Amino acid sequence: MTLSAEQQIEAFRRMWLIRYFEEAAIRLYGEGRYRGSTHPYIAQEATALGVCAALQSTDVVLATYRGHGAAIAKGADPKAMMAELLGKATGMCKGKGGSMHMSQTEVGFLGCNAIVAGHIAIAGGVALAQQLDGTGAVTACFFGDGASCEGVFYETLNMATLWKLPLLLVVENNEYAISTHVSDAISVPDISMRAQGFGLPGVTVDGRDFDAVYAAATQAVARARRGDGPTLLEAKTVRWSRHSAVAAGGAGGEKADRWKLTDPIPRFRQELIQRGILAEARAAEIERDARQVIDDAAAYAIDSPYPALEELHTDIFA
Amino acid sequence: MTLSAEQQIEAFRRMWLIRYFEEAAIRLYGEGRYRGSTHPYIAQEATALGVCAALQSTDVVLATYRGHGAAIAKGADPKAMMAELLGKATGMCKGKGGSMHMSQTEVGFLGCNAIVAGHIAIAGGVALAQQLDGTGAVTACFFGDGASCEGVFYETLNMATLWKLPLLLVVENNEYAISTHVSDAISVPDISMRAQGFGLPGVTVDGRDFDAVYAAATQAVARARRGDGPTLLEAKTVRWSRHSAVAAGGAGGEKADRWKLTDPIPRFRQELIQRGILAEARAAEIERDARQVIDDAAAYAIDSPYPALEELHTDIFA
Amino acid sequence: MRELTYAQAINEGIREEMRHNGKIVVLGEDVGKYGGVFGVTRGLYDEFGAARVRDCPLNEAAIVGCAIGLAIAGRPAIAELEFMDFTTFAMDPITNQAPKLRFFWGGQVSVPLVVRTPIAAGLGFGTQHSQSLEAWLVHVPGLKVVMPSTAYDAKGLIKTAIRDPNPVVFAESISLYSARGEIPDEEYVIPFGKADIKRKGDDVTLVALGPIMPKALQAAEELAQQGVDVEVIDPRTVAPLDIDTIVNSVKKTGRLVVAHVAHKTGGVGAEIAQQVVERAFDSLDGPPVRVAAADVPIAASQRLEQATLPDVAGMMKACLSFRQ
Amino acid sequence: MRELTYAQAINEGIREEMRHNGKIVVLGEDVGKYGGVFGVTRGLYDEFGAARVRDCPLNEAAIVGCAIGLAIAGRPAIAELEFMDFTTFAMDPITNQAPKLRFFWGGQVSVPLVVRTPIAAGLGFGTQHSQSLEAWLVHVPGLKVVMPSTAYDAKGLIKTAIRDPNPVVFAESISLYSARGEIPDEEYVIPFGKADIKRKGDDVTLVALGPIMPKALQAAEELAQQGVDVEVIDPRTVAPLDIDTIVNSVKKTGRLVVAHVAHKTGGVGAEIAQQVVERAFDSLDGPPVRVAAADVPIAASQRLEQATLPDVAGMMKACLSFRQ
Ligand SMILES: Cc1ncc(C[n+]2csc(CCOP(=O)(O)OP(=O)(O)O)c2C)c(N)n1
Ligand SMILES: Cc1ncc(C[n+]2csc(CCOP(=O)(O)OP(=O)(O)O)c2C)c(N)n1
Ligand SMILES: [Mg+2]
Ligand SMILES: [Mg+2]
Repeated sequence: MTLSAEQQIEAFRRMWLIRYFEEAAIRLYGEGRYRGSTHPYIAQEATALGVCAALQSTDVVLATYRGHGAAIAKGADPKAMMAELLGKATGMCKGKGGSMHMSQTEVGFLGCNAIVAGHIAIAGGVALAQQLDGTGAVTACFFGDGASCEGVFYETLNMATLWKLPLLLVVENNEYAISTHVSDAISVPDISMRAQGFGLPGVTVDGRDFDAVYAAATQAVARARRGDGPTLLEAKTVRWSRHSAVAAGGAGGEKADRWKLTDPIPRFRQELIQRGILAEARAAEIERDARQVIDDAAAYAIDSPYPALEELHTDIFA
Repeated sequence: MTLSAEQQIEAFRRMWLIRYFEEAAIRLYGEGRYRGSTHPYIAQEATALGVCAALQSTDVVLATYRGHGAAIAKGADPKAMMAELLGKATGMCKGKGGSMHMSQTEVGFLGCNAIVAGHIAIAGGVALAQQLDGTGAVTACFFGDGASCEGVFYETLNMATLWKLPLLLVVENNEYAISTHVSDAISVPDISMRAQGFGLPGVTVDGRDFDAVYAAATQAVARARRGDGPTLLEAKTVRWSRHSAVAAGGAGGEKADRWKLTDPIPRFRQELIQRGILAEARAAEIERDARQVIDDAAAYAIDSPYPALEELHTDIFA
Repeated sequence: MRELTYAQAINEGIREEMRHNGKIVVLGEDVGKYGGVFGVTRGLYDEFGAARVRDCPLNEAAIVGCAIGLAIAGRPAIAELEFMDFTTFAMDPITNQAPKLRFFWGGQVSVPLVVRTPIAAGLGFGTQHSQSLEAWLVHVPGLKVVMPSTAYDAKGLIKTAIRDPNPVVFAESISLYSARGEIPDEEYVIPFGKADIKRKGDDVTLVALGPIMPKALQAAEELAQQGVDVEVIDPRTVAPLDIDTIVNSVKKTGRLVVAHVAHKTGGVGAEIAQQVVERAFDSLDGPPVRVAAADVPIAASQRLEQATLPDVAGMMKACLSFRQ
Repeated sequence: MRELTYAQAINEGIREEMRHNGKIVVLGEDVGKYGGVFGVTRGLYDEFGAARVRDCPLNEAAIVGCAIGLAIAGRPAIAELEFMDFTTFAMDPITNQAPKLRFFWGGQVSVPLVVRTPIAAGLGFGTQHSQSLEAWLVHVPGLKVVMPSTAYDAKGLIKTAIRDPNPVVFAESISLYSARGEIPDEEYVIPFGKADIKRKGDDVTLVALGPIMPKALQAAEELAQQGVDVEVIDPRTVAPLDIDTIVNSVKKTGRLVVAHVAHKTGGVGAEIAQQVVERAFDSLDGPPVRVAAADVPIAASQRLEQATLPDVAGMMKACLSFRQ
């Protein structure tokens, strides 16, 4: 399966949306427009887009607190996201979730989760429902190298393989869990190797290479739809300078901007131009438009009202 | 390293101690002499003995609620065990622990645990202490096929490998977790395969074959003492008829007595006789003596007093 | 009317709901072919098949997590944990996920989840298999917590739990599994948040939770012979709690005793007592009294276990402590 | 005397104990080179090295389990969980293992374990990063639970926690980490089970736990201007709880308010109130009042979060609710 030119351009556009969304999120945090924290997806854009490009709109995605990228990649609305970030009533979760709990179920984005690995077994359950419903839909679950150390990941790996669930376990290895380097946390060089002990395919790709991610995800999705079960897909990348707006994390000093050397967006841009899919001018226009969408979203979010106090007592019980 | 004749005979003797201990435990339960439950180690004796024969007295063992075998193999006192079973003041834990919580730290038996897999990370910590103390001692942790599904097992596998802990993770695959057959619970044919994803050696042996277990354990112990880290050692066996005195578990019908076909004790007996280590008469005498030790232990336990009510408030805080 | 055991009543309730709603999935350790370690799911596997009655590997966190996934994807899920003590392995899904997802996603999903798990107190299973942990759960907004004490209630409440689009922890009692009760032939449900007055009385209000109910009723009978008329209230659901029924009773009796098998300190008894004190302070003849497990780990040895757990004598003494 | 922040005070306490006792090991996520997500273990790695200050993989269950193993093998262990909400991942080791091992093994081991973990309430981190879960822990016999509210207390109490041969959960407060306090130059420890009267007063007893203390003192100051003299008591350890100091105060004031950032229902407030009611019923002018987080999940949005959490006005109102 190959992507149409249009689809590739849309992926490129969404990469910029993510990048500008995250830059705005950092800026707005600096301005004191919301509290808590935010975990930028900067430098990892190609992974979310590569995976989501392999999915249908009826497929489902779950992600972590570093999940703004997955949300946009799956088609979530940046305005509703930005308002959510600022805790506004117009947010996709009415301001209740904030940065770490974005969700837009109508586009198949079953949300971010602030508990590391807390969503992995849930993703397994969503995939089980898909299997039982027989719709052919699949679930992709994003999580980090750190999350891959939590036991529930292995529990899910075992159950998903045993039950042949239509599940993509996408581990985004950005080398760090806050300050802890993968080499200090994980007993094997590639996280995809974990699959060897569980009897499912484990694949490592360059997470900054859209095409590589897309190709691997397409294979994994096909396998899942065929009923052959899950795939563990490791996307290697380099984390952006900091863990979050609050915590610096370990990639300080010279390492801080290492991600820039392999920034996935210029790389994808170059690819598309070389492929003749995109002209320089159009690329610049897309970038500008994306920035405008995010600027508008930020203005919209800033202008939006805070939730009414009655909202405290809604959405607890159905 | 080979075992002396004396050591092999002692292993043989302890197998009988375990067998008779467990038969007595079942009988005493049937007589209503204690409540709760008991989980017989019958049919698995060669595993505990094979591993413990490879250990020194300064090494440490942790086990599950199905841990009477490991206790006796490590040298715990059957009298104090039997009294513990019956909840008596003379029990090794003063009657507070019962069947699922036996422990005798002075022989390096750091106890049974009633929470499946609850002791695995604890064993990792004991091994870490051994490493830090630099005494060269090692830790062996026994657990079941079912326990190998709990996430904390994988967490420990990763940490132990990463830190090269002097740890033997001995998974006793007796095919069942209560009623659930391994083929319905575990995504790979051998649990030792899990090691492949974690970068430590994984070995499967016939858990009913004392020599095979001993050989594999000896290698693993040597590796651990050398500072090269943990080994995952899978001992395959066939569970005794029932999960426990309370729960039948799945091995009913024709399967119930399948373990008898491969009973490790006659097998080891035959080996020792063939090796010229043991004469028939001596073997029978050892068996008789073991039975006597257990009968005496049962009588002792029955005659022992229950703990005083003041014991409720002791041993909570040091 | 027929007589069923408490275990059979739960079984029948689940079965009826699974017949009504083909989406429902049961999952847990040993719940399928074997029918559950205590037989509560017996026969469901045969009737509904392996897809809907799923034997799981031994991993509580993933079982409950997976059940949440099913639930938010539109499939009501009933997960079993074999002892309440093992909720410790699933506290993230039970407390950080199930009761919060709907809220932090602004109402975009509902979570029709039931976590069934039995309390084992008093059976000699020892320290790690004897805890009644409802106090942890009532402290978590968004969770409902049910503690049925009779076969009749168990059936009506499990059906309500399964139909509830919200997460419910259904705390059964091993000591009650074989207790028999009359079950109507026709279908019925019991609403959450409605206490049941198990025995009417005028002198003392005795609130008893789940497994201790038979002993509470026994204490009340014995006290009746001594001329003390005890009103025994079964909240049935501790979240939501029908505090009105309890307060109304205390306004009549002036005296409150709360009994549970959970440890005293930090138990639900304190919560119920304080809510009553807040609303009926002037009606109280004296301080509410708690009858609960001593604040020590629960030993396996029968003698120690019995001394740790609340008993009939303890409840009687508490009810009499108000008399001058 | 020097001024240190609450975080620095804890750091100094750990450091001093690690110097005294070469066996002590610190472990957790990011506690080593990085010095902890909130900087509490800063510098320990440099002083004591990677063997004793261990960066762990991201797995709370194994971290606490491993710490227990160290402890029973004779090495006092200090494990960190980055937010108190993550105790959910380590509930088996924290509640089923650490506080029970010594008991069910009949005293054969001791468990010198400290689990350090901070409460995040009020910082906008959202539903899964804002819980204060001490109520779960006080319900578990065998656990000690500490909630320091000042730099001085934090240092004295962490040292006691580390020296204690028993498991201790040490609940810090992120909102207090940068609060400064005077710290004596000479070494000191603060015993467990001794409340501290943070402000003397005659009219109302206000018991405040951990992170809410600064607001409680502010409420007391504002009330003083209105002529209401509030006695503010800091239990410092909620298990063991110094109920005597609280009861003595209530005997003087006749009025009790308990304040905590944890949710109201099932919170420690109910336990403290009920213990006071049990012992000082006749001294009370009216029912004890609880000031706590509303029983709803804690939203990220600042406006909602503020409305959920207890504040100065709420404590003032509670203290005034007794006046006719
Ligand atoms: C259960 C749990 N433990 C710890 C944390 C604190 N924490 C938040 S993010 C993080 C690091 C996660 O690293 P990784 O999984 O690699 O994801 P990344 O942040 O790199 O995307 C930690 C430790 C948490 N939120 N949940
Ligand atoms: C955490 C936890 N979950 C469930 C149980 C109930 N349980 C006790 S034994 C057992 C089966 C364990 O099987 P396995 O690990 O294979 O050990 P075996 O009993 O076969 O020795 C189960 C599910 C428990 N004690 N602890
Ligand atoms: Mg990472
Ligand atoms: Mg087994």
